[in-house]
Amino acid sequence: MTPYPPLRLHVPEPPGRPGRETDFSYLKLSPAGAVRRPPVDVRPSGTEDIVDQLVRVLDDDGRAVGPWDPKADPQLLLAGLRAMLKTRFLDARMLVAQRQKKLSFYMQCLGEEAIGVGQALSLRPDDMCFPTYRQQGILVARGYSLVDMMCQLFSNERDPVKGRQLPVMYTSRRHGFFSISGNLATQYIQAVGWAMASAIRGDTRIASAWIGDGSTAEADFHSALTFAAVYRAPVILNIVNNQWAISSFQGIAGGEAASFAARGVGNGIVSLRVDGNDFLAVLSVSGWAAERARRGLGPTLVEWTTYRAGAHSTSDDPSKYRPADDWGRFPLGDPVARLKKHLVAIGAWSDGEHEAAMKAIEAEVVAAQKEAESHGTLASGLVHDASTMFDDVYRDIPAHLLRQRRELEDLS
Amino acid sequence: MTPYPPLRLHVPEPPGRPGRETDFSYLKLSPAGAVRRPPVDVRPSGTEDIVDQLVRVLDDDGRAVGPWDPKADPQLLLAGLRAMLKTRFLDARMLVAQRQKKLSFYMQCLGEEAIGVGQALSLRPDDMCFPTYRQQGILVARGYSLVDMMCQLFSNERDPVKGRQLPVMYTSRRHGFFSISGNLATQYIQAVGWAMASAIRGDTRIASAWIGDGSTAEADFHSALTFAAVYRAPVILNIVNNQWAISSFQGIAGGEAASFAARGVGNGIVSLRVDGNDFLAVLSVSGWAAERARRGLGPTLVEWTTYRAGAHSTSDDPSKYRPADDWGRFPLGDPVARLKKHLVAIGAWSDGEHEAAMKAIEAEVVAAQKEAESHGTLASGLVHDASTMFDDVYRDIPAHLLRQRRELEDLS
Amino acid sequence: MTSMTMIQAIRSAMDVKLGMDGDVVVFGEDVGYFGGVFRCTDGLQAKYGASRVFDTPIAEGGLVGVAIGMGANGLRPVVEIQFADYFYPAYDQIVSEAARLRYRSAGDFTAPLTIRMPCGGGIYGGQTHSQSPEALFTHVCGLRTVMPSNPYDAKGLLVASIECDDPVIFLEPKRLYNGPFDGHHDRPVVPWAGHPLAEVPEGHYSVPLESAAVRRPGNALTVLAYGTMVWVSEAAARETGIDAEIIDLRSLWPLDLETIVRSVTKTGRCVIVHEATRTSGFGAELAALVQEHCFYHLEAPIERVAGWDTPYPHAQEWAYFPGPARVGAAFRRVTEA
Amino acid sequence: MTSMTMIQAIRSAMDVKLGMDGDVVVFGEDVGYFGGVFRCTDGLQAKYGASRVFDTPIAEGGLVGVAIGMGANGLRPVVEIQFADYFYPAYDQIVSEAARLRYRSAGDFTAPLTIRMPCGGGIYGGQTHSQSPEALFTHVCGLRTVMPSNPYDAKGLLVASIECDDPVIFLEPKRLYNGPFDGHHDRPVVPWAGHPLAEVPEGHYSVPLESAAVRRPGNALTVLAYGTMVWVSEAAARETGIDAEIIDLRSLWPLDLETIVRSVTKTGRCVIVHEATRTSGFGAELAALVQEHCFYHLEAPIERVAGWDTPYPHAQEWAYFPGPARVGAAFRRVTEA
Ligand SMILES: Cc1ncc(C[n+]2csc(CCOP(=O)(O)OP(=O)(O)O)c2C)c(N)n1
Ligand SMILES: Cc1ncc(C[n+]2csc(CCOP(=O)(O)OP(=O)(O)O)c2C)c(N)n1
Ligand SMILES: [Mg+2]
Ligand SMILES: [Mg+2]
Repeated sequence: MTPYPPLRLHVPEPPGRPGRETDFSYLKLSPAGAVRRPPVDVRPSGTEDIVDQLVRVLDDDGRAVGPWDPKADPQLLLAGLRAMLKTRFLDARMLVAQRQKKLSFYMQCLGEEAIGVGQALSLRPDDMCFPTYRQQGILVARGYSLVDMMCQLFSNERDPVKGRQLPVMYTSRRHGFFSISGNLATQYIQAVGWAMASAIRGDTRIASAWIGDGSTAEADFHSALTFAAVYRAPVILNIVNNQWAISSFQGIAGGEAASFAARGVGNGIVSLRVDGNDFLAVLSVSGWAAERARRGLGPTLVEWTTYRAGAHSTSDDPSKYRPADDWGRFPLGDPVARLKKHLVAIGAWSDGEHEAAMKAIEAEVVAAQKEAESHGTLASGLVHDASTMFDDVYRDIPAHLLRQRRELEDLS
Repeated sequence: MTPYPPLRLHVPEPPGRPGRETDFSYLKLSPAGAVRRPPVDVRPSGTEDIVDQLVRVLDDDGRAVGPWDPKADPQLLLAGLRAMLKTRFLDARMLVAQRQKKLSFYMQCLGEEAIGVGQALSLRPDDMCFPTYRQQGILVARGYSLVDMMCQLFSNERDPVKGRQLPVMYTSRRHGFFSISGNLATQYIQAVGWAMASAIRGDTRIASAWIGDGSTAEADFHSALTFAAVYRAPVILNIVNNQWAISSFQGIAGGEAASFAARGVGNGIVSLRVDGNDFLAVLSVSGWAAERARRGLGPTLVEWTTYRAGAHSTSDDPSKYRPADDWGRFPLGDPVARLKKHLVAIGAWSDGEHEAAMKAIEAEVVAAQKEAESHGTLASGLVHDASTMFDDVYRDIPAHLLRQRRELEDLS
Repeated sequence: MTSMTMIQAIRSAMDVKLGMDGDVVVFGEDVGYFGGVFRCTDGLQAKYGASRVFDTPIAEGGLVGVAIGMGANGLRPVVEIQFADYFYPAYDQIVSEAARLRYRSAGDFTAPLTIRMPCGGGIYGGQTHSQSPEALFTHVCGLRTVMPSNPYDAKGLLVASIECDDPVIFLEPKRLYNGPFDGHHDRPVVPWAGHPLAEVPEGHYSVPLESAAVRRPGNALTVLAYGTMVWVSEAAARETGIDAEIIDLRSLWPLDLETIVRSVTKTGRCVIVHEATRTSGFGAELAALVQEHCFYHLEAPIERVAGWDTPYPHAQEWAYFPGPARVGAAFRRVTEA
Repeated sequence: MTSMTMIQAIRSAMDVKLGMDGDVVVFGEDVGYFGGVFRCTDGLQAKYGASRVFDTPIAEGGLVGVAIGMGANGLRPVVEIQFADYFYPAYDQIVSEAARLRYRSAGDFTAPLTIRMPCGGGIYGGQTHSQSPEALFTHVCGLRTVMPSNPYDAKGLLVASIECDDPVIFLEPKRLYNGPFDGHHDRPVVPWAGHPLAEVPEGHYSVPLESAAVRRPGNALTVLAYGTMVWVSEAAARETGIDAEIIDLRSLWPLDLETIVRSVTKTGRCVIVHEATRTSGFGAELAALVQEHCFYHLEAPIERVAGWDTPYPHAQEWAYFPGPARVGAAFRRVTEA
């Protein structure tokens, strides 16, 4: 027999580590405007040839170019810019508040704001989003009260989820924002089920599903793709590829040999890879995917290329596993700066207006925080009464939980 | 807003039902010899363009044509033919024995024999197979004792798994045949782990993983593709697409919008779709995939197109959900007849020799059955002693199981 | 009133609910066109159409996951796991999602789904077609776990489960599908036809959750059982002549503790019978509760008769199955103690 | 001897085994380059290379699945589930495969793997970073379930688990990682340094599985506890002045029943303490066993102090956590009964 050399295990390594600058050439980029725009009724296999390209609209000069230009109303773009800024201010303030122990934990979406905000603005208000913990932009864009958000974060006595969940695990049915789970990926298949229910009931509402690059390795990702393809569910399957999953580079999730968008094509789902830091591309592709879903043309999978600019959470220290200045060198830049540049370039915005908007938004966030804190923080101990702990396990409290509640009450 | 019509749920329907002949045009066929043969070190994306074609070697006249012709030694082909025949006789006899209640249950692989047998003959004897319940051909091809197989089937006192498993749930480490689980798909990811271990230890043995079309929807299929791609595991990922999963057509598993082979490409795995009833194609593609694995070039996924000619199991009645004569109309024919035709065409075999071989094999199977039955059958009650039930739960029997064993013994 | 097998009763429950409530949908592996490997959904797709009754991919996690999403969108899904032995891939969706959704969203979202699964042994199914995983659900707060022992209860409890706003795990002892099996596997099969508990109304009715039934009143000891073991316990009482009070729990959790306490307080003795493996089985919880609530009335240790702590073996099925002999021996020990 | 935290002790166990046995491999989410979110594998990849210590995709089912395949190919994998709350996607591989492989193949194949997972609350982790799922493992025959309460045991038990040929679930009470937490969350944090049980040999040693430890001898009642609850029980004994005999089970299943029975036979009273939800928790099995084996010695009902039957709430963490006050109250009830 032929002598074969011993086998060896391949373990993917990121293209940068502390002390070794990231080589971002692994990110296959396409020039703005270069990727064709298929018709909305494209067949499942019809995006096979473009799935590894990168849909982009904004060029380096902030101009919107090519077939994916959404030709959006500048007012809509300004709404997007404001929502992104508000999200960013919220994140910044809450990071500080966490350090002050007013909340136990926080997760920011710095650098990824365009994606949640842009998609929210492309959907109808009653379409249902099944987000992860990094889509606070959806809530902000849909006008959810900042005070309510912060009450959740502070786990205080006005926390809409009664202190039961970690900070950032929002829920708001009224804002089409599904209750966030601490377990990764579970909501991805639920979104497909929600969308199937729309189809079963003859409704016109669609669902938007969210997952991170790292979490695509979970089982529910596969279930979601399978069920969405089989039943042609009216759902947008978003993958936010921010290059990292805590300390693990996207190669560990399987991003080395094929793009995540390619997973969709492999399951017979129309799929695109898109510049997630390009607000116009987000609007455009989200709108296209929503139209497909609403016309009964089935699911669309979108891999949004972006970068997790901050730490994974307040419990994380990314300088342990990647170069400190990585975001600054990320080729797709900052989504806020890029949209601002575009708005200025088309004459819809100016540095002065931007400055003023920042100030106004900051003041709004500060005011909201003040109000929220007046209802307590985890540190202050002003939280929902312990006896509420026994509510909502079931619709009605069963006998054994009444007994346990009594036991707790007797104790104090 | 645009008025959208109500959404509707798409539920895939098979192209044939009882009383309505199957339209097999959904099976995309390629002519024999038409698909190119990439070099073994093809890059992960290098089979994208051919993944929906069908690799075939044998043409309608039984000639081997095209780049995938394995140019196999006729002796090897004859060994394959004999193993297929033996498998078929075994199945036929055991179906009858099941009806006689000598075994509780049986699953045949009628129509799919070429795949297990062909792959087994392409591997080294110490490569490890992680089969499903329809790869008995591997054991037969590797020379596992028919008597031992039948003792397992009869759950008798010589059953190598001590009566603990349903019939057909064989195991033989010595024959590179992993213990079959009743839970679908679980072994697929284990095969990848086994292969990773080979790479970690610097071994040269590879793994062969098996799954049915229906079971690809399970989580473990996704895990297997992810881990195999990420660590470039030396494994062959076989999907046996026999068009049915009990009563569910392969469209219900997601075979409508994309081939199962396409799943591999979507995960960055070199993938092919192959005529599984063409023994020469099986040999050739299996050998190619094994060579890739052993050279450290990573995993290969192969979708074998075939047809489940019989019932799912002895508990099933397919006339309830598909046309009764479906197999007769299946365009890829009978693997045994096709290989025989080829052997006759190349002058390596004759009708007379075939007849004689059939007789000899039948006699061998009958003799084995006689011997196996002499060790008992489930019906005869000659099974492993009940007290052995407590062995092998742990390496050593812990105190609580000793107590339980005593309790059982005291009872009788 | 018609005589129904348990399969027919279960089908009838879904039929009634599909007919009454446009939000009820039924799906699972092979449940659509074919009507399920145990035929529990036979004819329902033809009657209600493929968008209300349909086949799914073989992905237990996936089908429970979509059911949760559907529940959040106003439907009331009834899903089938083909065998209880195959629910494990769905465990994360069941525990982390279905059971927690109402709580973690403080009622903002709920998932009223019913998960049916055939369970239990006695059909030569081997270790992957015989399991009784109820304890893996009773430990999970937010879930309801139900197991009927006869056609009347099966229909009534299934209707109640579908109507319940909490997620319900509905376990169907498959050995009872076609008759009230009492563990005497070597005797002729007894069909449901003619049995009073097989007299099932065709229309709508329900059996309340959290209510146990005293199947056989008695004074010598209390037997806590459910599913097939109710019939085995009755056989054991008959054969030992011991005047057992047999309680069919029906709802495992939340539990009708009152009925249990009342009985044990009276008899002072208790045997718990289940087919699941013994250690950390639901019998452990029952034993713990009984000794907590009836300590001063107990005259003998509570005994558990259960499946051995091994996988369910195929060829040794009847040495594994807790049949009337084993149950009867426990009756004797406990009454003689 | 060095003073080690529980994290260091756990790391040291893996270090020793990786060094001694070329078949040992360590992997999981973030365990490679970064060294684990709790730093338990910090430095091991640098020392042993990326093919022995590596990061995996976020797929708990996948990583346990590959571990089983590796085990079948002669390796001895030690895998980390990042939080015990996330083992559910791996449950099928754990139950249907790891636990059953030896049995179903009659010893032809085995999977000697160790699955480490941080468990328990007390760190404001909310409902998905606080769970104690031990009962979901103790019900599964074929598995061993272990939970240490201090650095010395953590290392010794982890070494024993890695060397064990059965699959072992190794639960690490994360609130003990950095100090012997006794439930007084409002008092200053106590570090491990200086504690006798933090004196840990640097080299190889093991603590036998299936052996409990009597942490505090006493005569008034027997306390069965494990993990963090051992420290809480000691605080309760101190604060109530009740002469409790506290048994640290260490191995939950298979169990050192002898030590338990000896103690309860002596004291006649028993309190079981765990952090997991009460219903069908492991305490139920302990209560059932104790009353089975010590019935005639019991002078009071066995009590269970446990997590309430709700998800672990974030803001009400300390009302949920079974702290010294609740445990002490049970001591009083049981000794006064
Ligand atoms: C089932 C499960 N496994 C592990 C975790 C722990 N965990 C939380 S976030 C995270 C990384 C997720 O990465 P990615 O999906 O890329 O999302 P990102 O944080 O980058 O937005 C991990 C491993 C979890 N929450 N749930
Ligand atoms: C986890 C799990 N779910 C369901 C089943 C029941 N079941 C046994 S075989 C089968 C169909 C499998 O179809 P496929 O994978 O196409 O294999 P084939 O039988 O066609 O060879 C099903 C649903 C099972 N054994 N395990
Ligand atoms: Mg990420
Ligand atoms: Mg099939």
